[in-house]
Amino acid sequence: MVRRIGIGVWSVIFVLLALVPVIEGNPTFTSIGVFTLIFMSSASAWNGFSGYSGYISLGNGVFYGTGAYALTVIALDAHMAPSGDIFWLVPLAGLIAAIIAVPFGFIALRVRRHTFVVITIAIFFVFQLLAYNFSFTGGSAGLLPPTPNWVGNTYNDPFYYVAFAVLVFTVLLFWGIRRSRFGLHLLAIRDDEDRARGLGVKVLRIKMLGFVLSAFVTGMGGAIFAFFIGQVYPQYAFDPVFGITVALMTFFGGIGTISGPLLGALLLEPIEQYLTIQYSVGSLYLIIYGALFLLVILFMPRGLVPTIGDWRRFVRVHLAQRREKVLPAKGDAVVGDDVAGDVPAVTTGMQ
Amino acid sequence: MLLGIIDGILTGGVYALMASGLTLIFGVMEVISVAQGIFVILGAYLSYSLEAHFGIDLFLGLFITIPALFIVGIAVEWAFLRRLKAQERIAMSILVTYAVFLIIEGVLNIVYGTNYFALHAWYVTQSVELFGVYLSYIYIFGFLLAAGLLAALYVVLYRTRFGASVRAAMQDRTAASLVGVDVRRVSTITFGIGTAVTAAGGMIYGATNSFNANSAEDLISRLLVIVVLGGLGSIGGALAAAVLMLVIEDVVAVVWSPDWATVIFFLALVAVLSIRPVGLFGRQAARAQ
Amino acid sequence: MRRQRDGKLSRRRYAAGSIALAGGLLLAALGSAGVAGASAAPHKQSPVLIGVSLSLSGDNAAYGQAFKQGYELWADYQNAHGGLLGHPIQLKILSDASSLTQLVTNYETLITLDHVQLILGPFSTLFTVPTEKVAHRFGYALIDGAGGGPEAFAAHYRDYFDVSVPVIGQLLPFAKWLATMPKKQRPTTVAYATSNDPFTQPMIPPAQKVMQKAGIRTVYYKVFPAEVTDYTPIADAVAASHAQVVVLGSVDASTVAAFMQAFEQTHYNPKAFIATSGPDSGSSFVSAVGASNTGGIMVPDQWFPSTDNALNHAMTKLYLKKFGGTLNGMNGEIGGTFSSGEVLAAAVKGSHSISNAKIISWLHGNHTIQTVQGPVKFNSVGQTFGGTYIFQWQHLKFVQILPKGAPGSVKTILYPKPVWGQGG
Amino acid sequence: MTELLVVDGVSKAFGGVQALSGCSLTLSEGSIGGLIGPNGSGKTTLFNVITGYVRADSGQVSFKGKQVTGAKPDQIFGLGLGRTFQLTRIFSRLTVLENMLVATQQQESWLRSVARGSASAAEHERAMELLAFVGLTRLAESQAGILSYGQRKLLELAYVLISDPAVILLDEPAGGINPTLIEEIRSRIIELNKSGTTFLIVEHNMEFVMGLCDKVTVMDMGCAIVSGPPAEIRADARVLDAYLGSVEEADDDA
Repeated sequence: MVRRIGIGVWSVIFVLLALVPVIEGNPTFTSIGVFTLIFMSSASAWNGFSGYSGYISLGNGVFYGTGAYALTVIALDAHMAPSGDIFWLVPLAGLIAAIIAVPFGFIALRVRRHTFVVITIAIFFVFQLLAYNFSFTGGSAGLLPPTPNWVGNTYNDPFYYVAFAVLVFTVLLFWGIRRSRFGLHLLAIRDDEDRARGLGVKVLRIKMLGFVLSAFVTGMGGAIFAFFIGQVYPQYAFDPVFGITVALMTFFGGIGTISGPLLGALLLEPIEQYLTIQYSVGSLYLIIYGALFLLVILFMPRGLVPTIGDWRRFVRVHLAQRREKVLPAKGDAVVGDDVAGDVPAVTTGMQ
Repeated sequence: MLLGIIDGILTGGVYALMASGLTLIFGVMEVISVAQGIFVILGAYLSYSLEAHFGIDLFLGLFITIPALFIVGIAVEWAFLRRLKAQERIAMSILVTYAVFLIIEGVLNIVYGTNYFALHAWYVTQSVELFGVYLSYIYIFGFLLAAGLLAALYVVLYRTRFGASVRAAMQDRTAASLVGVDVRRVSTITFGIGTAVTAAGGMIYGATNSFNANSAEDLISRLLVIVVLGGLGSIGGALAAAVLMLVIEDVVAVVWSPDWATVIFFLALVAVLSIRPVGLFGRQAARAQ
Repeated sequence: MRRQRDGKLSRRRYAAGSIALAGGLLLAALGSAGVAGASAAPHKQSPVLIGVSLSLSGDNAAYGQAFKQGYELWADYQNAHGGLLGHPIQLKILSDASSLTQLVTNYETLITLDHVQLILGPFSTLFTVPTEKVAHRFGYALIDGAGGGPEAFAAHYRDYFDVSVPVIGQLLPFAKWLATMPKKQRPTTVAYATSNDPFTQPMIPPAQKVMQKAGIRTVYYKVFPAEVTDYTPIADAVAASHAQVVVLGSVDASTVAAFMQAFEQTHYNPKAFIATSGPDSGSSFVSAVGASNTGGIMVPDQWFPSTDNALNHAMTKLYLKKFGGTLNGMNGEIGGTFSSGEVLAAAVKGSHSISNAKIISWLHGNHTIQTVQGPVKFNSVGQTFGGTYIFQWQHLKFVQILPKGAPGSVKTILYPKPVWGQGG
Repeated sequence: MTELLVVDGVSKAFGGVQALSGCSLTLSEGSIGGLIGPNGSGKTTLFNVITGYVRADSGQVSFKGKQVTGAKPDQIFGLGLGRTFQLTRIFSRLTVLENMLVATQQQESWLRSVARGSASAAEHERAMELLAFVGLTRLAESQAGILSYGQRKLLELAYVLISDPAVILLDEPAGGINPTLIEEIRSRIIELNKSGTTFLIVEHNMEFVMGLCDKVTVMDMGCAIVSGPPAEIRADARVLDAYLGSVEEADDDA
């Protein structure tokens, strides 16, 4: 029931998103739109690995940057004409990012999850430094991908629709994963990795596959970004803030849920751009953005989507209670009465 | 070469001090405070203000800035961190402290502007010759200060009742609370101490580098790396890792190329972690059973 | 201040388009608190809106703020002198917070929502190329004061103009000065340390070539990454080379300060010390290195606060009135930004139009434009080739020293450089 | 009856503490074995060694005649040796039903797990059957985190059962739960044993062990000191000395 409403709401949102360039073709909106769509898929991809498995990665910028450089280097080396054909490189760039994820994951995924957070940051900086130091990346001068000669008012539209297509692919991919046994295993790893291993789950391979799929999608996002901006530099393609941004968006919307990262990115990217435009003078926007986060974390610690779910449930229970005051609301939760009924609290704390 | 090693050890001591706060906080609270970098910068700015407006010596000023940051730390812990649930604690703590980081960065930008600042005093620019190399007083004083504070921290941890509670909480929060340790209070004070040490670190950092609020971003990534290399929760590890990191970087920078120094260090980190995932001095993860 | 002409409409459309429902109320409540805008005096004529995106926070904030001063200064100056064809200038400055995504959105917002008639260039240099592309798509002339890297001209856009000279030759006056010294005085060794930066590194090789020819041996040459934990070992290695000349490829005052401090600590005092960027950032530099250490430090640039021309005198006078402080506290970027404005004003005046197409074609008309940085004339890709000068801090004054005998150059050059702590 | 599980001279030290020193043990097919001993005698460590969670310093473990010394937990589980934990380990944010399905992938390649749903109809049916068996059907769609301690023990038993293990190692199945539920668990064990499952049970509840097990092994100081039928064990002087004398103390700690 709830699920069906969710799908309905999202169908409407996606149809609206698809129509944005038609309804409001202003380049400002479509440009914010392109970034928003890229972040929606990147946040979903982040959630698809980190949210499902509990391994918080702050190094997804590696894949974004790899995708950005892959598209640019290939387009330049193949002397591609500045046209829409370059969009065909987007999946290829994603693939290269996915390949990069294998050695990355091989090192990072064998450590405990606390350490994983930090090692992803460390590996991220290795990549950024390599981009500075290698010659095929153009070093610190960066590279300029071919720029199509399209007119200003509709220039953004092709980028918008490619980013939209990637988003649709991403949503279907991670929606499918959530329903697959693979997704179940990722979630089991999040709750108790050792136990999952003990039950025959191929833990390392499952994590690796999640990581690689996440990298694939993120790499495609980076490729679109590079082509759209028309330039790749080490410090903007391998942007340390990228990793934390997708994580924040996911937490904001609700980690581990399908809708959470989508909603988080859909709200936060435009809000951030809007705040920057409005309050950038004097860094006020930093303060507002930070405060907004604290509010959400304190009052909706699980993110928007689960909190909305909680409210719905709360309202439903209240309505039910008012209708029939006979049953106590708790009835469903506690079944077998049990002397040590409150022990679980302790065990959760231990894990 | 020798110079690289000495420089590395001296600056490493200061980084160790800043990182020890981070690792202590992690050990006790399972919280990763990405605000540590901005606290360092905040400490540096406070030292600057005291020096510039009241003429208070940088080292004397620590008697004001250390308590000030202790209070800031306690406030942050009390207002935000203690409200986090056990589940997703690490991830949520990163978010909360990142938000704190943004807010403080914004405030500092407004108060001090975006120009680079540096702290000045006679010992910042004068130096002494030892073994044929010049060593600046600030590096020596800074190292001594860091060593002194680390020693004090050690005494507190291993020779006091409070320290025993802290260590108990680091071993196992639940078990500690079962044997009567007030884990909440210990956490608050630990976060205060972990933040307070950044006042000293920030003063030295500000005297040896010029800085603005944005410098915090570079700082935090390095501190995190030190803490992981040393082993999360291990103060000795933080010390060893900080010195190792700075020595490797400095030596590679001198004998080969500064451009690759950081890469070499990060590769060393990756190598260490693939062999020893818990870091140099990290405890093996205690299993639930 | 945002409520001009179509401000209301654009805001509503904005809100609709960005689906920022959750933040909407909060934003609206705070909305009136802080808004960017210009300080144009009331005028009967309708104002000309000029849009700029600057990095007012984040990595590039120190320079973004200087750019803002420069543009505001120019707007005031121009408004006091009749505005543009009688219309007052109204600046619309948005911040990109040092983010490329924001930069693109900002210029699109300025052009398509705020309908600014003209635009001016962003900081930093790395932001020029994406801006060029947006400007090109909408046929806007982009006049910029901080480009100069080869990438900026790679696209061969006819609508891009850089008022500053390309970076590549900027150290040459310095190299030539050393090379032509009498043999007795001429230094024999030089150390180069440069940041891995697209606008700094290219300056080094041409200068090195000239010095090598004159028998000045390279005893140290290292490239260091943009983000360094600790400059001390590099600085110490430079000191250990005992080079008589140090060429530092720095990107900001902070880097220069770190090197200077390490030099001072090791009692190493080169005869000449030049840094590509940093010493020209006025008070920011002085506060970072300490006043008594500034003496003798050199930097290549096109403009400095005491540049001797009438336009500059007028500008600096206005600067002191508007922002206070001292002339030596002026950031070196202000000259470039002010010049961009002057070029724009000249083009508007010359083409009798605020139409971008006419402005662009006028700027390609081989006209020479006088600016605070000196005369400017553009080639087909918008490059200009004026003089580059070397400046030096002398007794807390920032003066032009090279090329010798060039207009504005003072006679005295502090060489060898004063001892640390005694060059105030 | 053949020996299904043979532990031969296993030793394990943690730092300076010798948790196991040359411990040996056998378990016959179709039997219910009991493992008792004072706290710290190495029972749980022995379980961890057998199931691959801890690597032994020396000694050997064989299962169904195959060497499994040093094998990983998933491999051992794949061979048909399941276990539960003293403090239960369930997946608290998955639903009860999803918990059941985690262990259902034994026969397929891991890559296939991407392309298929979380359970086939048959697996789903089997999972529901087992939930019914342990009396948790009503909670199938609830988050496992809300279960009580006793219910968690039942759930853990149930999801181990889904892969039809030949042997199940139970770590204190009766610890910390109420008498009714203990009775429930005992009857499930007996029922499963009748249909061919072998058990090895660590338990402090003497009554539970003596009433249920065919053979009881007593451990002390990391060593199996004696094993035999319950009646024999009760009478053994060494056992009284090593264990029964300290029963009260041990119970207090548990």
